[in-house]
Amino acid sequence: MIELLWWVFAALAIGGGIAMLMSRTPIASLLFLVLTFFSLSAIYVLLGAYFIAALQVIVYAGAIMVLFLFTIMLLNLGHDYRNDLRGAGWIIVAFTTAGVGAWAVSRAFGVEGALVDLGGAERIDAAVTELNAVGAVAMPLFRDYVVPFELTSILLLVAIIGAVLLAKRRV
Amino acid sequence: MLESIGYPGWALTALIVVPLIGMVAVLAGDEARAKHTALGFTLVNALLSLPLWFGFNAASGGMQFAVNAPWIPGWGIWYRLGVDGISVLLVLLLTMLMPLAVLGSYRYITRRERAFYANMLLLETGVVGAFMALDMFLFFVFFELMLVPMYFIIGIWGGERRVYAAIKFFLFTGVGSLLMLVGILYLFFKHRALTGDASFAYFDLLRVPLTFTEQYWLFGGFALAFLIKLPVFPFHTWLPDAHVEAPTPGSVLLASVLLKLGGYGFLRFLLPLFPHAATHPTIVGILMFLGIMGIIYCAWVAAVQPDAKKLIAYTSVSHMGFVVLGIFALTIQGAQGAMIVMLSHGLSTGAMFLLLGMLYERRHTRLIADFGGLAAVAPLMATAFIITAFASIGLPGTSGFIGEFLALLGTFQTHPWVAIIAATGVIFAAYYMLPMVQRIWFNRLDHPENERLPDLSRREIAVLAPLIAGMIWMGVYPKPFLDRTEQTLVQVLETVEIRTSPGMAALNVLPPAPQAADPGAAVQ
Amino acid sequence: MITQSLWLSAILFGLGVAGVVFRRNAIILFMCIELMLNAVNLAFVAISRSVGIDGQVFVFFVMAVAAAEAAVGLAIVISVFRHTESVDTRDFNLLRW
Amino acid sequence: MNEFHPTLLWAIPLLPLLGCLINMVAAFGAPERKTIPTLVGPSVVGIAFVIAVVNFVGMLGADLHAPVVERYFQWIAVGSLQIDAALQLDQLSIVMTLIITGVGFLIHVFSIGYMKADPGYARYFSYLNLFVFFMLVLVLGSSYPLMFVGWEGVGLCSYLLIGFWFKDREKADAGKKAFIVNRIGDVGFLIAMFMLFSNLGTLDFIPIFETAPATFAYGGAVVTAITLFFFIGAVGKSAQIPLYVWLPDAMAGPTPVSALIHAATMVTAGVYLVARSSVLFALAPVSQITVAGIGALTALFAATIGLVQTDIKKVLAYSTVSQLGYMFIGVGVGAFAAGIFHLMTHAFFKALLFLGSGAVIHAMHEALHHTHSHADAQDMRNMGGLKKYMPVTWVTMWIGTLAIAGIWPFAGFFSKDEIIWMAAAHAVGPFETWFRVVWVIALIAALLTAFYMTRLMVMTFHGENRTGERERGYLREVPPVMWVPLVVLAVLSVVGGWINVPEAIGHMPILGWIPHSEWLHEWLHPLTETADGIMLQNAGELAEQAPLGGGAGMWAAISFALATAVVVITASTLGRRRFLPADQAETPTGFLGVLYNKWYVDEIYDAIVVRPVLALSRFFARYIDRGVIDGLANGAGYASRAFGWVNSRVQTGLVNGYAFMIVLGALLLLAFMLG
Repeated sequence: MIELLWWVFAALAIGGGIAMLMSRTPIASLLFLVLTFFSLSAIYVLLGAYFIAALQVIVYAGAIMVLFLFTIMLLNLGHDYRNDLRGAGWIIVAFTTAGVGAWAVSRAFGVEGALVDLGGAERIDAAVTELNAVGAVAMPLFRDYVVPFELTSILLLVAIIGAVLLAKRRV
Repeated sequence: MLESIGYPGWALTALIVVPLIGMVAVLAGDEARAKHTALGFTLVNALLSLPLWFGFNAASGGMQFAVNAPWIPGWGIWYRLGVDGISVLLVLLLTMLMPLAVLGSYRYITRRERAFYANMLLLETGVVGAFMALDMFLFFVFFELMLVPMYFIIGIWGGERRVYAAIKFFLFTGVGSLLMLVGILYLFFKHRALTGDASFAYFDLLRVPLTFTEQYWLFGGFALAFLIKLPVFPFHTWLPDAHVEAPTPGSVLLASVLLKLGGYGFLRFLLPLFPHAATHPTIVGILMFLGIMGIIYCAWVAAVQPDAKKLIAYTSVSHMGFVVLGIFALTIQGAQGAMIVMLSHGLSTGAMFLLLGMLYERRHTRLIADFGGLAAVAPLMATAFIITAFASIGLPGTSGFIGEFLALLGTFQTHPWVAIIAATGVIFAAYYMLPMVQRIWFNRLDHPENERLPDLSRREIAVLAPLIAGMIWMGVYPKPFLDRTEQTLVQVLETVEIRTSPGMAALNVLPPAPQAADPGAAVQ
Repeated sequence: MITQSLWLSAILFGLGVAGVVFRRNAIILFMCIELMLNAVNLAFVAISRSVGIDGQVFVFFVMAVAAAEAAVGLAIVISVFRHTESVDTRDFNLLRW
Repeated sequence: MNEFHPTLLWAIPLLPLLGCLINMVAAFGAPERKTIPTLVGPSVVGIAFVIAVVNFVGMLGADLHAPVVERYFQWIAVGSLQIDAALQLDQLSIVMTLIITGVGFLIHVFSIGYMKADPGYARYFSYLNLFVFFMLVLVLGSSYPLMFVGWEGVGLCSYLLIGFWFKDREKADAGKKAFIVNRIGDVGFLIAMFMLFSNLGTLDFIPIFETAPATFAYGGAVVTAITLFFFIGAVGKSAQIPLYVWLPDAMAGPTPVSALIHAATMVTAGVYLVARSSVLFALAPVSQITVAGIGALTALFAATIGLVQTDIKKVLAYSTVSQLGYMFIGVGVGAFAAGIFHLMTHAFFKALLFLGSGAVIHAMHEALHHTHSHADAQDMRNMGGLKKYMPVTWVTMWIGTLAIAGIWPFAGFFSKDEIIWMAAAHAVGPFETWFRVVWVIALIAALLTAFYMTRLMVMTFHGENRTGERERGYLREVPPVMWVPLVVLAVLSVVGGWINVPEAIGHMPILGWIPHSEWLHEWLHPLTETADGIMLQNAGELAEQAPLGGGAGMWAAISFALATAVVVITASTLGRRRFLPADQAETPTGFLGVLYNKWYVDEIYDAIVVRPVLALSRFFARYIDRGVIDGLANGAGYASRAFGWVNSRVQTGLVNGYAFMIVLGALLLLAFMLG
């Protein structure tokens, strides 16, 4: 059952991705991307990463995509656009290259001994049952990764200031 | 007396450092006083260099006043300075000319004076350093260092096409020195491979044994740098442009001193480092041919230039042809002649550019056709010009004759036909110089704006008098000059002879270190 | 399922790459970049099934960086749009040659 | 006999140099004041002359065989090349010194009057003194390089003095031409010195002449080349074919300058050079016949041009060229003393003639100046009948004319006749026939000389005056400061030849009134004996008889008779003819036109030398230098720019392109890592 669901959502993610690439209007692209993100969120659930799945929906599909949407609307790009797809040759080249790349990357995973089961799944499931979904991520985050966490907050602060400055008409 | 104040120890360093301090002082001071500050510092440097003339031991051909201090010892790069017969007079020529060049630019330079004089002083540092450096790396640093101020002097204070000229100057000399750098590095690594010592010292690299093939390639790299610098036909075309566009003091220093680095490089590096290549008949033949072409072809080209400064620029190439002949004749007369030609050219062409600059300040034109009959209104200037012109074309009794005579005489010993052809350059010298003299100073005064041309001012007399005195001194009593260079040149020629002798043909051993007659000259 | 997820991650990443190569709309380019980031996230999550919870922590960081990147990137797009009245990369040629 | 020590030898050249410097200061300080130049200019030369006489007397009293060399300092010392600043006093240089300072002094005095009104008075004396200095260095220098100093130095002074009135373009041009043509010769001189040094290792006179006979084979290639190169120098300086063209133009200078530089002293430097190098020339018979041949050709050729010239100074200029040709015949045939003898007498009578013409021009100029006429003051067609107005000049110039025409007992008779005879006598050795031709040409040219000089006198002083009605009233004799030198020179032109009367003439009836005295020969003997010995040994004894038979005395009488006849016939025929003033006269046509235009030599040189060189220079400057060489340099610049442009196309500026590159790069890396 889980296996089947995985396949369904994987197909949806890939289909959404392709549709995003081939859509002519940015709004359509955006919506297809949201579809992909939701599908990924579902896959995260299937993989037992419940907190990440929630974040995926809230941050990506919610916040970031809305930001994109605002931008598109702000710039009034919904209509009157000019075709931005490069020629068919380029599309083929791009897909081929990307395909070769994807194949090569996944070949790397397929190498003998590249993936060793270190019992991660059991430990995660145990942590989730013990600390619930949020706590399982929060525990290492605030214990082992507290410095990067704080740096991330500074990064976000800088990004906010930068975005404001850049988007302002006159500095 | 000199020893009591430790002069030999700090003299050469002072010559390099004083202009640098002067540069800082000029930049820190205010605009109006910049020229006086610069003059002061160049005068101090001239005074500091005077003991080099009196204290120089003419009987020794080795390095004197030598200085050794580690700089980047890990790579064998030391701060090694010293002067010998090849460099001492060129250093003196520069230090003596600097105050005159600065004084000569008092009225010419009216914009951004601080920057200008700072560049001039930096240029002095670079050239003095290049003449005195005994470390190949140090030499290269100074060799390149002087390009920068010269580039700015031409590019900022030059004439209409100054940017073109400045870039052309920079690129030509840059290309040459690039190959030289490759050559220096090759020598360095070969030396390190053979001895295990990292050293850029001139006297160490001098002992690197080279196969014939290596010599030819390295000779080519070094020679190109100096042929361009000198310049020799057909690498000369940067010179007329640079001279025409450069401001007077720039032209003076360019012609008088910078070009001499070419001749200096031949004597200091090409002959001792690559004796086989430098004596190979084909290579010598090519160089001689280029020298002759420079002498005759450039004299012809000079003769039809409408621009007086360009004309003089071409005559520089013509004069430098004699330097090439003299040096590659490999006779002592030839080498001495080449030295005197360089010194004499420094004086006469320097004076010539100063005079043309004075004309330009008065009339704001360099075209010969805009003058005529000026001798009637400016007799002193005319006299100075004519004396300079005749010194330039080698009239006996002036410095030019001694140089050309010796260079040709020396060439005749080994290459009679070359000397015979080159001697016709004497005719063509008159052919380019006299018409210009006539069209500027003689004939009817037919441009009304020339009628009120002022004669030389006291400052201008002060600039020209030492130069003219120098030309006549060197022509009437050249012995002090010849004496100071003789021993070193004899040693250079002996080195070439020894190293090309059949006994030295087996090149797999380090030849003995050249004898340094002066104990201070011993390297480390 | 880990291996399949890695496969999926590679495919999604490839799609992102392809989009960056052949789309010229700056905003869509950004979306493709987001897609590539998500592909990586997926890989992290998949590997966390084998290694442990740290993979998920990394995903958290990636999301934060992606948010910052999207904010700054879109701000740049807006300011460029002001100059060129376009989000087409063909019109961003001020520094060309 | 007592030991000889030179007295104040260094002062002889240095005094004029001092005068030059004083006059130069005066010229800049107070150009309008004339006192200092008037006092200093002539007197320094005069004092130098006195010192020279003192030394001469000392030499007469001493049994001087070897030259005396005074060394002052090392001039050029490089390796084995050792050249000292040293003066050499010997029989030849003292004769030259006496001529230079003596004649020079008279000309300086004459100049006081001639240049009186010129604004460049002080400058003029400064140049003139400088010239005397260099000329003295030329003759007194003890080595070839030192001689070369004087050699080029006098060229410089000649340049400055020809172009003295530099505002006039033609005059400045003439000066330039003189210098450049001279430099062609100087190259020969230089090369000869190089060859000498290469072969003998020294450039000092004494060692050269000592070692040369042993080092060089008689008629060898090396010595022939050396002497021929020296002769090129002499040809330039002494205005022989083919380099004579500058001398007629040099008449643009002030007339006393023409007298001093372009007649009496500088132009004879070439003769001095050959005489000084007598040992070398004696070793090279090919060079000897070349010298004599060129001399003979020049003597004839210049005389033909002189026949029809109308400018008084031009006639004298061509006459000078022609007479220099005689001197070269003399030194060329090996009669070095005869060459020097003619050099000396020529200095007297040609200086006299030039100064006389200067007096005439001066008077004409004054007269024309008064009436603001623009007629040519130098054109003989505007003269005529001047003897009435300028008696002293007239008499003295006739003396000069008779001297140059070779009339007994004037100086020129003895010197010229000796040269002609020597050409005949030397018709021995390998070039016997050629020497005979030289002899014949010399005879013909002598007759032409008599003709054109008589024509000059007739046109200038005799017949009707053609100056113009109003101008005539202002014609008068020049002041004493100008005619006194003329008289002195006239006396010298008479007696100057008597110091060297050959035996053949000295014993003849009538002509023998002047006693036989071969003083100059004997005086110069120490210098010429080596050369004489070489020639005697290799070429054989001198001939006793002329090629057509007859001895020296007979041919002297014949040439005297012929010359006299030419003078008399010319004077009487031309005296009756009426000349037209210059503005009414027609220019000659036909062959006379060719002569009048100087055989078109200047035009030919212009077409085959000057213009091609200029055109080639322009071609080089415009096309080769700017085009090819600079084009290559600029081309390299353009090429690198083009290369850069091509490469810049890769930088599309499209983000996608860069992204694609990144992807490709990443793939390559991946491929590399996966192996």
